[in-house]
Amino acid sequence: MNHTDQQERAEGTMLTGEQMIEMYKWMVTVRHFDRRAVNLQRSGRIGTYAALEGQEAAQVGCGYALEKQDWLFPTYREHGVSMVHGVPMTTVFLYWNGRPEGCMAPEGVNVFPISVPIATQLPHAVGAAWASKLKGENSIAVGFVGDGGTSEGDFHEAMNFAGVMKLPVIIFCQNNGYAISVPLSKQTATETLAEKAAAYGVEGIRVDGQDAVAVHDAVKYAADKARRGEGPTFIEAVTYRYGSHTTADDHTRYRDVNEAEMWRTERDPIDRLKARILELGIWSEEQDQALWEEADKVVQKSIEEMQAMPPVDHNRIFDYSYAELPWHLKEQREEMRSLYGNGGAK
Amino acid sequence: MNHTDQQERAEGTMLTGEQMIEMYKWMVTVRHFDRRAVNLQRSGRIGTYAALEGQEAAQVGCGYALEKQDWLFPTYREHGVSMVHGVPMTTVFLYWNGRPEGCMAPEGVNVFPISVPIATQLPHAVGAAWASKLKGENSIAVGFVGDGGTSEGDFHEAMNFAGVMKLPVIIFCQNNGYAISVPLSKQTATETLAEKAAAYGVEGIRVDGQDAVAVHDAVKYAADKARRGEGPTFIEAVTYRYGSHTTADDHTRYRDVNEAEMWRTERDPIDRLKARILELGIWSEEQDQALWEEADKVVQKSIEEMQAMPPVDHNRIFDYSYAELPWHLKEQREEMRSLYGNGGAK
Amino acid sequence: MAKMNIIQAITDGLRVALRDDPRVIVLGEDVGVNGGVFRATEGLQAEFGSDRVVDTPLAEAGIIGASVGMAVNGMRPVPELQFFGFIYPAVEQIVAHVARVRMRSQGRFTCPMVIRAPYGGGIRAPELHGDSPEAMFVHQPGIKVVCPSNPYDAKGLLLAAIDSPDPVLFLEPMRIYRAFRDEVPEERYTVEIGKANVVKEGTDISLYAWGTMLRVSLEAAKMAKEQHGWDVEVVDLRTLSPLDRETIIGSVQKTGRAVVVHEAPKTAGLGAEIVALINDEALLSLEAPVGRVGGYDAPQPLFSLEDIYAPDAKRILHGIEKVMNF
Amino acid sequence: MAKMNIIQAITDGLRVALRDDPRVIVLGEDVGVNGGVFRATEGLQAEFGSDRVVDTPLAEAGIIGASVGMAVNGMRPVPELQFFGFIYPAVEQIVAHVARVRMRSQGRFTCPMVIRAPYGGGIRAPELHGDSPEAMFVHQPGIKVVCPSNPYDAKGLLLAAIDSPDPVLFLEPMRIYRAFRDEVPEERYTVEIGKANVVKEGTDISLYAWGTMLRVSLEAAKMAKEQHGWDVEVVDLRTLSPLDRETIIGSVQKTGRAVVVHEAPKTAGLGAEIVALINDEALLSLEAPVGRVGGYDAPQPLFSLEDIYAPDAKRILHGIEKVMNF
Ligand SMILES: Cc1ncc(C[n+]2csc(CCOP(=O)(O)OP(=O)(O)O)c2C)c(N)n1
Ligand SMILES: Cc1ncc(C[n+]2csc(CCOP(=O)(O)OP(=O)(O)O)c2C)c(N)n1
Ligand SMILES: [Mg+2]
Ligand SMILES: [Mg+2]
Repeated sequence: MNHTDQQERAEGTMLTGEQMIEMYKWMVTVRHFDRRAVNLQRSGRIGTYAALEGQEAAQVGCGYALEKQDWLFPTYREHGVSMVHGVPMTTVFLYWNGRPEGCMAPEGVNVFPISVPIATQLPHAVGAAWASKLKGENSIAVGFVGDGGTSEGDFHEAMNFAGVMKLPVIIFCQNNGYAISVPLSKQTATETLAEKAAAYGVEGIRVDGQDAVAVHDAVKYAADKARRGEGPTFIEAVTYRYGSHTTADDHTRYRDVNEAEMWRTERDPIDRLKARILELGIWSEEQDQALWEEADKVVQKSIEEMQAMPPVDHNRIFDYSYAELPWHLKEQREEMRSLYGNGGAK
Repeated sequence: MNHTDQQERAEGTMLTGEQMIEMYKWMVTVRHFDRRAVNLQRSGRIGTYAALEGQEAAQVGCGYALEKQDWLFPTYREHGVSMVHGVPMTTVFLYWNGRPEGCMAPEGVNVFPISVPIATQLPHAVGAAWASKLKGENSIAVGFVGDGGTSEGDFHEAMNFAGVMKLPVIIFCQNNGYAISVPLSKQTATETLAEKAAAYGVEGIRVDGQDAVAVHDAVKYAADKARRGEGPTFIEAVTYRYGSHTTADDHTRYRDVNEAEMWRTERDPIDRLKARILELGIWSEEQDQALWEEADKVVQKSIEEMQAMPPVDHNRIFDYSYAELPWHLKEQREEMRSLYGNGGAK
Repeated sequence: MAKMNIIQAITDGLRVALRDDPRVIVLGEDVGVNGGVFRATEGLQAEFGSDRVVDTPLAEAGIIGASVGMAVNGMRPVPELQFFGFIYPAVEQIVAHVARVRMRSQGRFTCPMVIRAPYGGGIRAPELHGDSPEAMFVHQPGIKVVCPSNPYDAKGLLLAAIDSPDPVLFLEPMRIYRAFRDEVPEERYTVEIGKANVVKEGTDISLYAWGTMLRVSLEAAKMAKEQHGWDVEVVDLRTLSPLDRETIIGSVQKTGRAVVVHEAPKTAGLGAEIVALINDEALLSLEAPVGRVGGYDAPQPLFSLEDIYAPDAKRILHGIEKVMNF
Repeated sequence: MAKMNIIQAITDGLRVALRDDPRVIVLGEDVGVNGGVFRATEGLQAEFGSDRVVDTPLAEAGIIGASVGMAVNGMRPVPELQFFGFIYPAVEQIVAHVARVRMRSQGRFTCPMVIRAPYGGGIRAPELHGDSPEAMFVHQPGIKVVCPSNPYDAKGLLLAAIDSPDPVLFLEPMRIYRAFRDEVPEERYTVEIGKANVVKEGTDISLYAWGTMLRVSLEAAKMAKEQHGWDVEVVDLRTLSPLDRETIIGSVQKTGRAVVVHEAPKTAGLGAEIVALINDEALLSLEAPVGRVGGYDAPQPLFSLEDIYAPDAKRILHGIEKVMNF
């Protein structure tokens, strides 16, 4: 129990070379998506966007270790892991375009709508895992949180429930060192976040979040353990976001630019995995260039899909408030239609 | 840092024999108070009451280690520590009699009104300590919580703030093994509560809560440390409540009666301190008998004081809602007076 | 048919739900071994096992949040909050999540769950045990709020709530948990959510109440008859959200006068919404301003003052008199 | 006098408070180095030091709870909640403690503090950033609620709030943080809490609004004049709790008709209380039901729908027309 060091535990990896390549492809796609999203925001075609650049290994490594039936409870930054788990890229774009369709994972893809209020979805992950356990299903749940989110009461209550009930859940924390402008040192008096797990009788693992393989292996270990009925795991993936918290702030106000530069040049997760697969002789620079071009096409196609969407259907404000609309909502919907039309409703 | 064992740390005690006797006297008084309160509830003369019998050492030991200027943020069970800190017994009786006067500590006695919602007053203790620090005052703050209360989000947020800001605060936890009917094993997956402190970079101390001297020394150590500016301490005092959670429940529904019996006969805090002072030759059976008689008088006098109170002043509903009553409250107060009179208002 | 009080009817309703639907799970502080602090879950853990009737850690946000996850993943959780006044730590979970799962996911996920909470003052409990913040939840779209005033409705509304595809806040009038018994069918039945009940017909003035205040209102109605010869119509709202407009408006259209009664502070309480609804729909029927008899706009006091704080028959009668003598 | 927008007026108010009163401490998420996500606290940490302008951990209950302890122990904390929609985790602290310290301790302790929160929708932010749960806090006795609609009131109300011996919830209309500038005195001044402001006199109908909705209401008033020749009186409530009865009732007594506008869902919103207040005090003056133009009774949607969700001038005009044509 408690605060094992991932590097010590696993020599090598559970992954095949092919799998590493697949992860690598995801990471490149996610990075490309992310950069395009930032640009779309700059040109006013989507709203405020939370970039993840720098955190691709943490997200893809995590998503790649999960099974189709598993449940995800993401924050606003989990585009990477959500896409790996089956949320279409266009859905993600739609979310940041303020479209309600952006909250809908496809049928069969168990990804909960993004939770904006920090840490509040962690108890949901715990509850979903609890339900899986009660139903005797083979699915586990993963709740996402940032370093800042560990200060919230909901983090505590979720971790404690998970520990007491020994549930098949992973609380996956991307420690990128900052909660908007607040550095970790003002967030907690502990050195690491993984050590907090002990307070709940939960195993805590700290992993290099820039190493996709290490992240994958940690999550796979935790997932297998959860599926065996051996309870929850807290994983701290140490990472960094290269840019600002979202497109609405300016990280140079509160971070040393050299720090970001250091991470980008010395600890880039894509460079790192690329070096590994090149070294293994299973990847080439030609393939790499083709991959970036392919990613560009994929993202471009998705953007076009987003832009080709009909105008938002105004009725969506009402139609899912309740299973059946009560009288006052029916009347308000009528009034809305008479004033503003139906938007893009068919 | 972290989870030191009090017994190992201190040989002997910081207390003089005289001080031990003073503590002992408090414990006897508190126990007597408690038993009378339970009886008063049974005969319908006060409302639901939360008995503390069994926890006298934890409470008196704690209260005795504090200074006059210190701040207390008690729960519904802290009658013992509150009285030691200067809240008149009659005030405590009035609280359980549902009287608003029961929430008022005398001027100069920094005891916050009892907080019924669990753990919610712990952030207050943190804030009060923060204010003391900012003002450069020599006072510290103590927040109280039970074993069950450690599961609440507010416990977490308070501990974390205390750790990050290195505040002169003690979070004093009486682990009596149960939160109403829920045993510790269903409350947390950890063995102890003290070990949770590490998750906040806070020193955690586990102490035998039946040993008033040990409790005192632990609290004194933490208080001195806090006053020196060396930050917060979490103290787990392992104790037991002999009776039910309050007079409204029946502990035999959820606890083994033998367990309570064992604590009562083998780990009674009053027996224990008595044995110690008898052994030291500074106390006699005659003194002991006189003490119980004296306690009886003190409590009896206080009960009479409570009963001699004029009927409750109805205006108290309104008069402290705001510094100055807004119009609607003035009107409502008028209406109340016209319907029900003024109660015991002068 | 068996005679049951409200608490027994609730226990019976929970038993039926646990028996008929394997997705139902009861959870909360002290609901298991102890059977709840009011004995609402008495015997259920023994009957259905500790997987289905679960003692949780002391953490309201955790209880409600975990219930959200369970509901989304196919269960029908019935969490208990020990008292309505302890719902505050769970407000975030309820208003940001429970009420919004269906909307946020545009129907992809749903959150059918029933949050039970003993509600209202009057049992000489310590502070916050007697708070009545129902207006908070009536204001929040996406969650329904019901409150029975008698054993029959208690079981019927509870089963309707557990069957409901929407989340429901189920408020239990604790002051009258054991006040009286009624005939309650032993089999499954439901009382429709969204329907008020005219419990006493009358022609002079409409009295709207729910939960504990219903019987106090009936008492005031009786006094109004005796002292003034006024014939008071008493409407038990039963569902606080969504309101039963038809019944509420129908009554005041008939009587031309109305008073709303609740324990919560008057300002911005549910009474204000009912006044506003009458303003919207029946202003021209009104012969006098609609009266509101609420708790005072001061925090719920310690119990020596709670009888003066909450409306009693005398104060309700006074409210009726003001409207009748307008 | 300087020209300032609302955000500058708030920063200026905070600066004056920090300068004049050593007990004042500003705390919250990102308020220090970063100067707040809206730059409301820009430059204050540099000027007053990190002991007085403090970046806290990410924990709303902790922030408000710690502020309670500070206030009780002699400070004047001014905590910031990053958005009003993130107040939910702190509801327990606010309604059970902040609002009740004075009452619970019967005056022995007080809790003077000002909780600041950017409020309302309209900035294309993600979910919950645009929630408007003010009614929750108006319903809670013991805490005052204010909301300026212009730079002058912003600074004046903020300084009055910080001076107030009672806790105050200070709502900042973020959509118009930078929408316009007004003359704002550089020295200390206060705007009295509890006083509404008739910003445009009129004779045909009274429009009650606050914060962001004030200017939208003025626009609707202009349209009403242009399109129908109606002379609309527009009242800026400024203080939401306690309400300024005199001004509210005075206006409707004059005009005989009224509409309340807010962004929050209509049902059980603050509009209901204003309708009820008018019912209480001016029913006989009414020539038509008081209209309510609110957000819809559905959760605040993602931003592609927020312009349709919140009242705009067109919808307010529609509300005015319904009342005028009654
Ligand atoms: C309850 C709540 N409070 C405040 C916010 C505003 N907010 C959004 S992101 C953020 C910082 C989160 O930091 P962290 O948890 O480290 O995650 P990161 O953004 O770094 O991934 C804050 C304060 C929020 N969304 N929810
Ligand atoms: C927020 C909140 N939830 C629930 C309750 C009801 N309640 C009162 S005491 C109690 C158990 C507390 O147990 P513990 O913290 O161990 O303290 P103890 O009573 O044993 O001293 C509960 C659940 C409450 N007072 N506050
Ligand atoms: Mg972070
Ligand atoms: Mg306990």
